[in-house]
Amino acid sequence: MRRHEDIKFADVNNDIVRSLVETGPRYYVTLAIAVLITIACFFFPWFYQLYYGIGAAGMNHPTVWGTYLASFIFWIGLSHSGTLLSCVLHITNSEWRKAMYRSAEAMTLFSLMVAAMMVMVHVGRPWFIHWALPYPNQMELWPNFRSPLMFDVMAITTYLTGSSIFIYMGSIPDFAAVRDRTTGWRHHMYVLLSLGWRGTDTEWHRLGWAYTFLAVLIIPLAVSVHSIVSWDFAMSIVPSLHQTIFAPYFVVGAIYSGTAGIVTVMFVLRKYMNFEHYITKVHFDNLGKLLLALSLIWTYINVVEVFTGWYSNDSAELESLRYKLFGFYAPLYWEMILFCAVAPLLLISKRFRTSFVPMLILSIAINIGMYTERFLIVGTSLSRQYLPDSWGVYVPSLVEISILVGSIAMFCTLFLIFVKIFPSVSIYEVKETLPAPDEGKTQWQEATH
Amino acid sequence: MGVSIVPTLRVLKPAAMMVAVGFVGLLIGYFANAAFFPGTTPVQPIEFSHAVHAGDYEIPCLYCHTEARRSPSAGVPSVNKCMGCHAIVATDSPLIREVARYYENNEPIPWVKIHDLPDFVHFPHKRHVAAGLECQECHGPVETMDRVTRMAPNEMGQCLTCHRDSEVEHGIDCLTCHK
Amino acid sequence: MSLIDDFLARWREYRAPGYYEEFDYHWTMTVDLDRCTGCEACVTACQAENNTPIVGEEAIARGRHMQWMRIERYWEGEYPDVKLRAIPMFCQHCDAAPCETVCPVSATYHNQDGLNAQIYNRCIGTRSCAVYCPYEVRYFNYNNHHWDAPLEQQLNPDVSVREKGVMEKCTFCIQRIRQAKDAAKDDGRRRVQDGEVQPACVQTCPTEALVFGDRKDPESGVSQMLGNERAYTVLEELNTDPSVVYLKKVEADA
Amino acid sequence: MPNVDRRHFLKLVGAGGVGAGAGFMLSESRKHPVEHLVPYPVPPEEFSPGIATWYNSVCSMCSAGCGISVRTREGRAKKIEGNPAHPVSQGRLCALGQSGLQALYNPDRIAGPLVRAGRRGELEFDPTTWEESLAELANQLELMRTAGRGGGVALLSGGVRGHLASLLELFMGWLGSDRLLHYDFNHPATLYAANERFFGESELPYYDIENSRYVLSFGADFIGHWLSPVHHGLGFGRSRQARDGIRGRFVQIEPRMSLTGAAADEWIAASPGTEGILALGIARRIVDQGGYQGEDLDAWQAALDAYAPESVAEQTGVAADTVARLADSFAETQPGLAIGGGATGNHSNGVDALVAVNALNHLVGNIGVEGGVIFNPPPAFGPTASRQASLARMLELAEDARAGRIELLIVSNANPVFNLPEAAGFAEALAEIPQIVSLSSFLDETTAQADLILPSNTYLESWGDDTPAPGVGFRVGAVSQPVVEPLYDTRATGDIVLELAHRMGLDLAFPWPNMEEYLKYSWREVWSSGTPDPAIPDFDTFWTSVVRAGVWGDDTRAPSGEFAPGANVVEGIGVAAPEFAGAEGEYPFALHPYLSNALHDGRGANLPWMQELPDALTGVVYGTWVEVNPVTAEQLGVQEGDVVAIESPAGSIEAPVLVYPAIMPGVVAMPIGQGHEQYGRYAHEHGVNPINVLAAQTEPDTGALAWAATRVRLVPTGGREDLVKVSGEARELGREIVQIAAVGAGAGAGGAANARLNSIPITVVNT
Repeated sequence: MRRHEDIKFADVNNDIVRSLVETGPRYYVTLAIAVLITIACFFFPWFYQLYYGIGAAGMNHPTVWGTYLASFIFWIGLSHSGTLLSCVLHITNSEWRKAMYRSAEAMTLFSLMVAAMMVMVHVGRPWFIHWALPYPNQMELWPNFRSPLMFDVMAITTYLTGSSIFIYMGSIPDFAAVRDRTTGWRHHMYVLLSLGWRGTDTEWHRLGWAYTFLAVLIIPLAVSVHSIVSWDFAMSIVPSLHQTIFAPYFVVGAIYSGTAGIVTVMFVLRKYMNFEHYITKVHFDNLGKLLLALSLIWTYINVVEVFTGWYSNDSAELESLRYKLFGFYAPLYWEMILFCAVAPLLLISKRFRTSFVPMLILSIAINIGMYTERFLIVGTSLSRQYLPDSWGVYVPSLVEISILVGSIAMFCTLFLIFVKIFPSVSIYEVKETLPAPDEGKTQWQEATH
Repeated sequence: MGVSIVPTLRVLKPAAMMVAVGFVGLLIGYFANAAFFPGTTPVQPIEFSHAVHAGDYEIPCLYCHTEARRSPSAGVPSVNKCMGCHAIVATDSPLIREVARYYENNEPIPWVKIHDLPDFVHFPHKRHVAAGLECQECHGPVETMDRVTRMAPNEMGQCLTCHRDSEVEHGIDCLTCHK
Repeated sequence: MSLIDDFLARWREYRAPGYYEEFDYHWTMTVDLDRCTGCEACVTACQAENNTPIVGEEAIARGRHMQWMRIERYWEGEYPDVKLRAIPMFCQHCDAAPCETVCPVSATYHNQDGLNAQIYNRCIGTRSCAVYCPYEVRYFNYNNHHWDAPLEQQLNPDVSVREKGVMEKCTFCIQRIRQAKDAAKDDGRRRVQDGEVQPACVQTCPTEALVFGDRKDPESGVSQMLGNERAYTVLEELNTDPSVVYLKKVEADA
Repeated sequence: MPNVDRRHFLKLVGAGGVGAGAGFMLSESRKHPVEHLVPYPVPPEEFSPGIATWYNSVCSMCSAGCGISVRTREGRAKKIEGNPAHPVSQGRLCALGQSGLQALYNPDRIAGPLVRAGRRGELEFDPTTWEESLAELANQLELMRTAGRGGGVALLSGGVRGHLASLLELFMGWLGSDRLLHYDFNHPATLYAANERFFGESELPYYDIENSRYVLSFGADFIGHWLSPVHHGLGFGRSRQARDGIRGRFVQIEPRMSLTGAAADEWIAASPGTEGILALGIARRIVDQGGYQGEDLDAWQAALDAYAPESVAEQTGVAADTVARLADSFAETQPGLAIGGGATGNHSNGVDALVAVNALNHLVGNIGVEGGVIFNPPPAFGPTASRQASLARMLELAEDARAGRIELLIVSNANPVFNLPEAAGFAEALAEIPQIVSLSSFLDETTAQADLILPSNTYLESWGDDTPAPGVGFRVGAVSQPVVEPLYDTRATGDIVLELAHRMGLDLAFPWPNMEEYLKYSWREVWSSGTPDPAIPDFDTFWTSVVRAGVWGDDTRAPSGEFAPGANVVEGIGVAAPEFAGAEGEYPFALHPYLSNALHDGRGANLPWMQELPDALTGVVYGTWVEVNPVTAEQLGVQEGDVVAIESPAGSIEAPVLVYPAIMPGVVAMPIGQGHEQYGRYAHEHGVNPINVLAAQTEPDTGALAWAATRVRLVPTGGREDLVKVSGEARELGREIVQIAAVGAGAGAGGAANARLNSIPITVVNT
């Protein structure tokens, strides 16, 4: 097996173009399974729900929000680390970012798309969803700009646009590189995608400038997106949701689950796209450190939340807290604490951080825990509000669970298509980390040894 | 091979043309349907001519559609009302004989509704008649039509425009019209 | 320039509390808890008037009852010193309604009559208003509802039958208010007089616990009730400024 | 285009075609479906599409006789409200009354005459015609009548009053049968008997709750389903908060807190069946304290001698000082009112207990005064004698049936198979009757046994009249008119009876073509009995105005003056210890059945609104449950939703437990109303019928079913059945949702406001 420093520039091009062009039956089988699951578990139940009404899901009075919204926050959260992390690392010149950022950004994009689908699934009459967009009309009817949901529409649209431009712009040189090595329809496609990139100094200069500019722009945007998502909840007066800590809570949670998501994706890419020598222990080590830090912040905020409820001495807040800790959903709460606060403490060990399979298991566990967190935000608080006579219990229906599974499959489908169109490891930026043909060792090597 | 986009465009041209032609077809189909099968001029069970009654003979609208003055719904005249005149007038006409047949059988005439508002709209004819609106402002020049056709879409924009222009009190409050 | 001025003017208007500097009417209901027995005549009156669906046993078991008006029951104490306290709960038509701010399409808003309006055919069903409502009085149509023939012949033609995916709630019987205004105009009056309009629940309440009217009319029955020292609003600490005012239950020191 | 080849051209044509087709369909999908405007060929008078018409009528959902106004639009009934002019309802109406619309528009109504095809009870019926079935039935009746076997005809109806009752009486009289029975589970037979004995009045008195300052209720759920709940509700509200500085105080004495108990200021649990003893304990205290100064004081002292505080406390489980406190405050607060009913009246000592309650009113001078008991004048019209059937009378009927003395049974809107205990053996007795004819609108349990079903109209499609019982202290008559055309091929009960009479050749005795004419004929008498009014010159004007108003009568209560019970009445006062079916050792719990708030005695079970109306005290819908005290539940080791068998000497049923905080530990309560085997899609297969485990125990004086006198034991079955509830947690947790004020705070301020709001303008239009 080659070591990272042995890779030649030509190898990079070859490896990555190979990942696009050479497609084995294993890929097709995987893609077919993903597509089938998407159709069977996402679209069929959804169409049934469109026909029957939201009643196909388990929501009720008073828990009118359910897993669809939890999934929405989850996917938005998962979207966070990609572009945000990529931007932060780009600005701070972290070399280790370069092999992984492309797929991380793709993750952002696709989880945002899936999140947008979850909105469609969530609303009662998705065929009128365009009413939430501000467009001029004869009636002078506008959406309600005071609504946090409206902020959401704006923030997510902006974030999706920003992220799409960011990933696309970063890929242009790679498209050009691939364009020059492919034939047939692929060539034509990359001709269009590469926008006539020639690799002149001016082009590189402008790309670098624009790329950094966008990176700076996207960081506050990303932070704002999840802050705004949190406002959907925090701006309500539901006990245990109406809290000032919600914005940072959501942002940290988002980055946390997103980073864990990156670990999962890295593992899969490394294993199945043969990128072993691009995605190395270094990445896992660094991501592991990041995860540990995030898990500690996340735990801290959770503790703060408990104390906020406890110190409020308010019947409604206290009951919400009691219900979350010891009520019907308590097993889920403690599962979340185990997966997201206790288990990540293993990351203190470097040996753990640099072992691939344990990292994969942990990253998946964290995301299960984080999904649970989102579910609990919706489930525990809405079922225990101000009027005890209106308390209720919400249990997701089969349709909801199926759509959750289907949404994961949809994400996988999108990702599988992505890896065959986009060079999933940045060709030009990886080259920057390699020893130039005639020069000595790079920064990268210094950092790793 | 190269940077040039021209070969690619050449490849794409047939597909692009198909999309373009398909889209043009869509527009033609959409508007052709609206133009040739508008559904705004349905055939009525009896070829009643408003042009004759309201136009030539200048019978006021509210003579037959009396309810418009006092009820939310304008109502269509009962067969009884038709026979009020046609027991004497034009009794030989084949159309009138048909009306008379309905009357003798004590059957209602199943008129086809032309101006149909959705069920969630509250539109009181009474208020609009009381405000001095001419029927024609919404229904078009019915007195010139042999077979009545819907001239305006009777959609929300039309209501709002009028309510704004004529400064109806709270005229653009949703609850004024939506029930 | 005028465009910007116009925009700013509208913005200020928009930001004003309750959107309105001054209400035209300010419909208000008072509920005297010392009179209320919890007999639920109001619940059926509301259901009959407003085409509220019959949802079936299974739906209720799943927590999907739809009656706009419900009686909440709270037990106090233990046997034998036990008391039941009942309180009718329905849309409070808050002047600072949390539900109104959250609807992304403004399907729910405050109108000039102090009503918390719900426009069914504008609703896209995000259900966020129900989350934001602390009184839990918004009911969602989880599916289309069916009336076994000929039960549908009873449906009130003045009220829409709501379709799946739409939120609904108490309207203070807007159709009756509309009708009263219409009758007033027929009489050449601009304003509805006190007592001319009563929502179905108020109309039927056997103990006359409910009073409805215009708070802006100082002579109205409801204004007199508001002056009662027992008047309070539920969940006052949330500052929602409800238009439904309860009169405290009187309990003797038995 | 030079470079378009044939192949490509075809592709383009294809694309264009698909696009055009899609566009066409898109446009098509946006079109409105065709709707029709169908005017009346000849419109009815005063009809205007889009404008509601109100018709006044009388509610028949229970026996209170509230006046109603029905809103109709385009010939369909839309809403029932109380008739503001009617002194009983005064514009108000209860939940059950309002859902009368769902009886009218019930999908399970019988749409036309049916004749039995299969075996009895197999529900196989063939449609038949009115002509045929009436001819046959009339023929049969005429044969029986002429052969002198008319006595073999029995007519069993629900609670009917007014001229329909007179007509039935007349008809049965002509047949020569005295087997005309009205059976109503909720009929207060013991109250009638107690009033007859104590007051010498055959009519129920008017209980003036509105003007009372202290209401002491023994088991009477007067806001629930006792006598006239809507009117009592009005009284309750006005007594509470309509008088400046005066707030009526309500004390409820019953083993299980009812709706009235929940609304009362004080709820006192007395052991089941001992309420009368408690009343006498209170009476004794009043007499001892010198609260009674009548001439017959000695007689009273003698009669009450046995009810010393300690022994009363021991028997009733109510502390002696509570008895004293109740007595003192009842005597002090004038005017006050003691009323008794419900389980108190339907026990083995029911009549005695209610007499004891009446005695309380007498002792403190509350009879014939405002705010007390006011006697009613006799009804303006109606049958000559009460035909209300007690359990004993029904058992007699069953015995007659078994002995073959009944050849033909006509059942009209009564459901004894459901409403009598299984132990009464009525269902088996029905099998012995050769022919059963049902005039019911619905296929209930009794109608299911019928050989011929002649479905009657609902009350909203029929002519009728009514005299409310209890009245309101003055004469009231009300006319009920059809508000819609009959929906199906059904006929009004009165019209069926008249038609039968005509076909039997009794035209001379029954000269009226239909019920409407019969009413008009009868009301002439009512008209001539009144004081002449120059504004009403002739009968037609009178009739039109009565039909429009829906009600006729006086409007002031005449003071009834002094009252003194006879010496033998005072002597006879005394309440024995209650007797239960079932020994206490074997059956530790007294079963307390009660009428469900929504379903009444089961008649409301086919109305979906009523099925979905949460129980007023528990929030449960669609089911039967058994209420137990929390302590009892703990002892039995059961929780809410655990299914237990309720076993009595007469039978056993299973129902889930509901832990109810306001019930005595030795008592279990169950709502009546569910457990239908027939009666349509909404009624059947929900819950169980607790009437089935009642022993056929009667109150000895009246023979009424003592439905509160059965003991049961609870045996956990280990099963679970989650109750369908709309309520979550039933504790406030200190959130101050229902806030409490001290007595005296803000009293009375709303009275004027409400008085003004009472009169809404209603257009009353004649048909």
